Amino acid sequence: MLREHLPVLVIIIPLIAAPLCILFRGRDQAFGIALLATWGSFACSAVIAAKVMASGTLSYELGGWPPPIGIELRIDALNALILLIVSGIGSVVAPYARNSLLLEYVEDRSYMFYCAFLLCLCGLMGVAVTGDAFNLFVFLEISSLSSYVLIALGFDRRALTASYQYLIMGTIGATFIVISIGLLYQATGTLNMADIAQRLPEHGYDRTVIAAFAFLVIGVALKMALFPLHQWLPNAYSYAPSTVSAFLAATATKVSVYILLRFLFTVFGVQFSFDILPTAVPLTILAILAMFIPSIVACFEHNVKKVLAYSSVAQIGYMVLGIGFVTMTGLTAGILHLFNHALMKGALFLVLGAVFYRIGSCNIDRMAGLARTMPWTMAAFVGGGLSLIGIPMTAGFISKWYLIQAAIEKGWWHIAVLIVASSLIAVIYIWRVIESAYFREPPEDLQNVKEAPLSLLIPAWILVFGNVYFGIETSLPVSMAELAARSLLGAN
Amino acid sequence: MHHQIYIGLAIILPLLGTVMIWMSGSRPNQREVVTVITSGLTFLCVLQLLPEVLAGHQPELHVTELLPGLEISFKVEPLGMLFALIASFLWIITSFYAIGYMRGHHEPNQTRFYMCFAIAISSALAIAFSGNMFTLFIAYEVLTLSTYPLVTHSQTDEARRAGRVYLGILMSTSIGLLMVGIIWTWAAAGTLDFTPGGILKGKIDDGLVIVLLFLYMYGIGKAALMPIHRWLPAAMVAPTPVSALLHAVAVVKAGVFTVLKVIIYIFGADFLTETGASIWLMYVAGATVLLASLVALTKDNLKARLAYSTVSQLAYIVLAGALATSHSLVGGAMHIAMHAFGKITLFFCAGAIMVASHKTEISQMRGLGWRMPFTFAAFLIGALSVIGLPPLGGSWSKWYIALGAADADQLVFIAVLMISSLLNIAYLIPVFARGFFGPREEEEAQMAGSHEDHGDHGDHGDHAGDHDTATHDAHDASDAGKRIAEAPMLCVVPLWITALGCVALFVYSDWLYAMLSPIVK
Amino acid sequence: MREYLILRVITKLLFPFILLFALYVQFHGDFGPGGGFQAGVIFAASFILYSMVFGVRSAQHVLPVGILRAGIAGGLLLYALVGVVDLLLGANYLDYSPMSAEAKVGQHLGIFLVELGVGITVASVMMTMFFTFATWRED
Amino acid sequence: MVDFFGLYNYWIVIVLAMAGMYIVIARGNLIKKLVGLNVFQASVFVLYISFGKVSGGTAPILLKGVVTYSNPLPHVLILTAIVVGVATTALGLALVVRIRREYGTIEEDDIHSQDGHT
Repeated sequence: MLREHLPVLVIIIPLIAAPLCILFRGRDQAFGIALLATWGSFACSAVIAAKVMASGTLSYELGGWPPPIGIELRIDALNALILLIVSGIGSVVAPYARNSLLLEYVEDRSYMFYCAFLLCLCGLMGVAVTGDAFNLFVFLEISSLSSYVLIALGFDRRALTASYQYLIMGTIGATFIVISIGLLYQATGTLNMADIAQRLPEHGYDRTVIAAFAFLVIGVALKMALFPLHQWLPNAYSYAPSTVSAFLAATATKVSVYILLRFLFTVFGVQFSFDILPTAVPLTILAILAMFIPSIVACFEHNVKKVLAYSSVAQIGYMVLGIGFVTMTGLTAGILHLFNHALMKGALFLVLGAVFYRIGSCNIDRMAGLARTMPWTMAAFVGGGLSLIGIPMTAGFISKWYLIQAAIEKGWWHIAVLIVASSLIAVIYIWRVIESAYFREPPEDLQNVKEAPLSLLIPAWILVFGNVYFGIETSLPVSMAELAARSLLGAN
Repeated sequence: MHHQIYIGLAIILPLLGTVMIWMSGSRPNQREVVTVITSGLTFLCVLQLLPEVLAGHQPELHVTELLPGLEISFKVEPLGMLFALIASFLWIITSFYAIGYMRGHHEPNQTRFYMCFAIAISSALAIAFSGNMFTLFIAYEVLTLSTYPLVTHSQTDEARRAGRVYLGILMSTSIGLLMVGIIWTWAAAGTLDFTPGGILKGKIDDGLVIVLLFLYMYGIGKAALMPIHRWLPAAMVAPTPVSALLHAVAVVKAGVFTVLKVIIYIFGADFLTETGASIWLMYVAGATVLLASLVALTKDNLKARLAYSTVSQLAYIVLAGALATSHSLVGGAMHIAMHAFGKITLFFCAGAIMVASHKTEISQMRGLGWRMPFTFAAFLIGALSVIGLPPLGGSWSKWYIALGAADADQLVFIAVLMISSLLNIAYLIPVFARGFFGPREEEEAQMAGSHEDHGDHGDHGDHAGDHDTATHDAHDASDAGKRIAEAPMLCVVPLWITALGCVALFVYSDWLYAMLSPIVK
Repeated sequence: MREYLILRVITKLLFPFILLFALYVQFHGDFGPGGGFQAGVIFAASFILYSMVFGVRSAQHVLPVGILRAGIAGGLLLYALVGVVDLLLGANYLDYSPMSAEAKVGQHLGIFLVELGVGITVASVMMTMFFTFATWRED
Repeated sequence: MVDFFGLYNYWIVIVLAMAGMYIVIARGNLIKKLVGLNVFQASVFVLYISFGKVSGGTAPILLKGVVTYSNPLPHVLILTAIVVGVATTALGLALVVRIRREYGTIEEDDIHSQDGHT
């Protein structure tokens, strides 16, 4: 009976669980609720994905009001994939959080952490399911606000300034998005995204629409940390607790990329976005800069978390590059990388959480010789790192393969070479860590570090396993990404 | 059907061995027994495939399909069979040698050493058997990664620096050039399967063939074409068994093996000669042959000299591939085998000398031959084989490559081959000569004892730092007197086996030729 | 502020009326201007005014942190659960029609409950925010 | 000219938005930044309400004899946006309070110089 309500269930499960965490304040109760909620919404997402793949787009009328009057939840292959990513990472991170230092740090208020976590999850999932432009903004802000809170939980006082900076930048981005949605509403008189898409060509592409487009792209670029609007991200991810970094790095920017995809391709339409306006050129240039400059910065960082944070900015570049090709293969590559990057960055940040748990630092010099004392942890790091570099048989390879293929299809040789060159930079910054952990002597005081507890290792290894599994058995993400790309390109 | 099992077993057995080695990490004897047994079983598996290949069959094994048209599959053809036989056979020998060497040298982290060694062999076999370029590429990367811990084995700063060069060059060329080439090939031809006659003919502009060939040849960094050869001398910081098996056989041969595979099965020899795209490669390879030999002359460190010799010998095979005539290709393939046996012997000798007398510089080896006659005799055999003198294996492969050059009307390369043989003599024979014909140890001890005398020892002068060690060793030597002080049996026996292998390869080369000839049909 | 007699008296006088107005805005929201957001803020304003004049401590006597926290969660939960009830009744999420025999009455009931939830949450959040900032100690 | 001033509310929006952005960028004081952010958001509220207005329409409440109503939807939307804005401001202020406790200052330059030295 509940099957047809699945689109709404994925968001109301965390939405209901969040206040429940506050009502049942015990640490264990809150943990149990969060666990059930994340796993529940993951199960829903899986069923939704199966349904979408089998029978096409799902539509759900909230409150029984048909669109465009009511809010419509609309799930196609792209949405389903984003749902899978967000809820999947959430399900892995929720049990991880229980034993991480984070909860010891917030002590008896751990239920607050779970509440913010669930709200963030709810917001991100909401963005992914809604078919209404303004509703999308509201969900985006729910997730952003709760992520500011989560980041500010970091142990370092710099987490506070990082969170503040993120708040300012994120709010400006969100406000730009609202302006854009307002202008679109002014132009078309509707907020339903499918409806806007239908009415825009009739309305004509006047200055209002162009302004809306500009505001939207800038706003989303801020939210997804597209170079050079990425300044908030490195600090935010490196000073946030590892649990939070893992969750946000794997999901938050992905959802923003989804918004970009949805608006560029579905709402504004391929013709307007890429034929009438020359969007692809600046996007491609920024993407390439993003692939290089943050990567190079990452090579000189000593805090491994910061290395990964800069690497995240670089990886956003890959996704945007895929989008900038505006071809079937390019979009597939971008969407695939969305999925694969969530897996690898999630895994790496979880590993760093385990490292921090034992040695209280993520400094590359403090991690020297760690492979001897924490072999499983560092093996997981190697697994995630190889995927990040794009070694064959890992998920990262598949997305790079598609990306390069897309470049070659377009005949952009230089870009194919650049993609490869930038993954070589990834080799450098990942290898610095591996070399330190495997081929150096540990510092005096860290000779007798114990292996991280299983409760931290298992979630990290699940994601590492995911990296390998989806590097070999690629049919699920590839077919979903292809379906999504086709519907994005065919929607105009 | 059961041949597929042997393909899988040959690749998986070393990996299982890795796990077993890891589990028996705290019991050295058990660990080494496991290594030896695994290597033996692996060789048997490879051997099981030989009759099939000789009968003209090509057993295949399909594992999984990553993306449509992009699968992991294995196919045994003569070239791969040869490479697999060499790698797995020499692994047995090297295992014994490594036990003697590592124990004699009291190396730390031996478990990691044996584990990585087994993984490296597994990936070398996977390279040998790979049925398409994609599978080969994966195995190629695994080989790079698994040998890195072996290069940095000593964990000193120097080793780490060398490891960085090693990994940097191999990874950046393979990801930066080879992968682009592979993807391009895939985009153009729609397949990556190794197909006799090539897959690119008619699929790609003639003018672009040069670019693609460039991507492949410099993408395969393991072939050590100049100027990307730097990793090979850098890798010499590794323990000698590693240099012997991996950096004279498995890794570098994987490189040139890939070169041959690409030329024969991706481009197609005819296609290359038609378009003339490989002419630049001939000149680059020829230049590498000569330049590397010249550099080898200047090296006083024995392993460094051998490394540059390897660079030069690898370029022979690349040259053979670039000539792309049927004689040269068979000659190139044979050279894989010939050089493998010759060079591993030389490295074994270098290691034996190091274990027995702690000497690494050629200038210190004066008169050492009297103390280690077996080692030095084997060294001579290996050296002559590398130089290419009958009755040793190396002569045949050079002969065929020269024939190939004649076929292709590129007579200048016959000259290159001859000059390089002379250079080989110039840098290899003095090592042997110094061992026997230099002054005896007592004299050396006296000479070393008086410091001012070092200047006239020729190439000794530029190693100022060696004076003290030389003095020290010389005193040890005078204590030991004239007695024979060979390396452990486990070191000496393997190097004689490989030295005899050089002779055997001369005698049985017609068999080798018969096995390899299908690749050019 | 103990000495400002006029403020104290006026505050006491105004207090019930503000509350009443808040309730009016709350429950008349489905006919005229108003609704949970506005009502919640007005409701909270009355307590904020009270605590500004009489001190946060005395305001917190009436509304301790625990109650406010329960209010935040409870309001949201009320809102969400109304939707779940609709689901269980076989309609779409937040489709109130089946909540009563007659669709129109059902719609009324649903919006009433949802707005109540919103009002409780907003009021609690506003007061919590004020109390938190007002009682923040530098330490 | 009439067109120019006839759209005065949009000019107000632009001025507010620019002023707000300028404050956010130019001021180093964390509280002032938040104030700037609020001004910036306020401009959006005005924008929404502006285009909700239908000329000649009254407030969107059902009354006998009135045909033209202003569009109520932007009002509802902007109410939500205001709530989001309030939440953002509250969170921002809470962060500032904690930053002051940790650093003893709310000036951006001082905070940077402190982090630079620690």
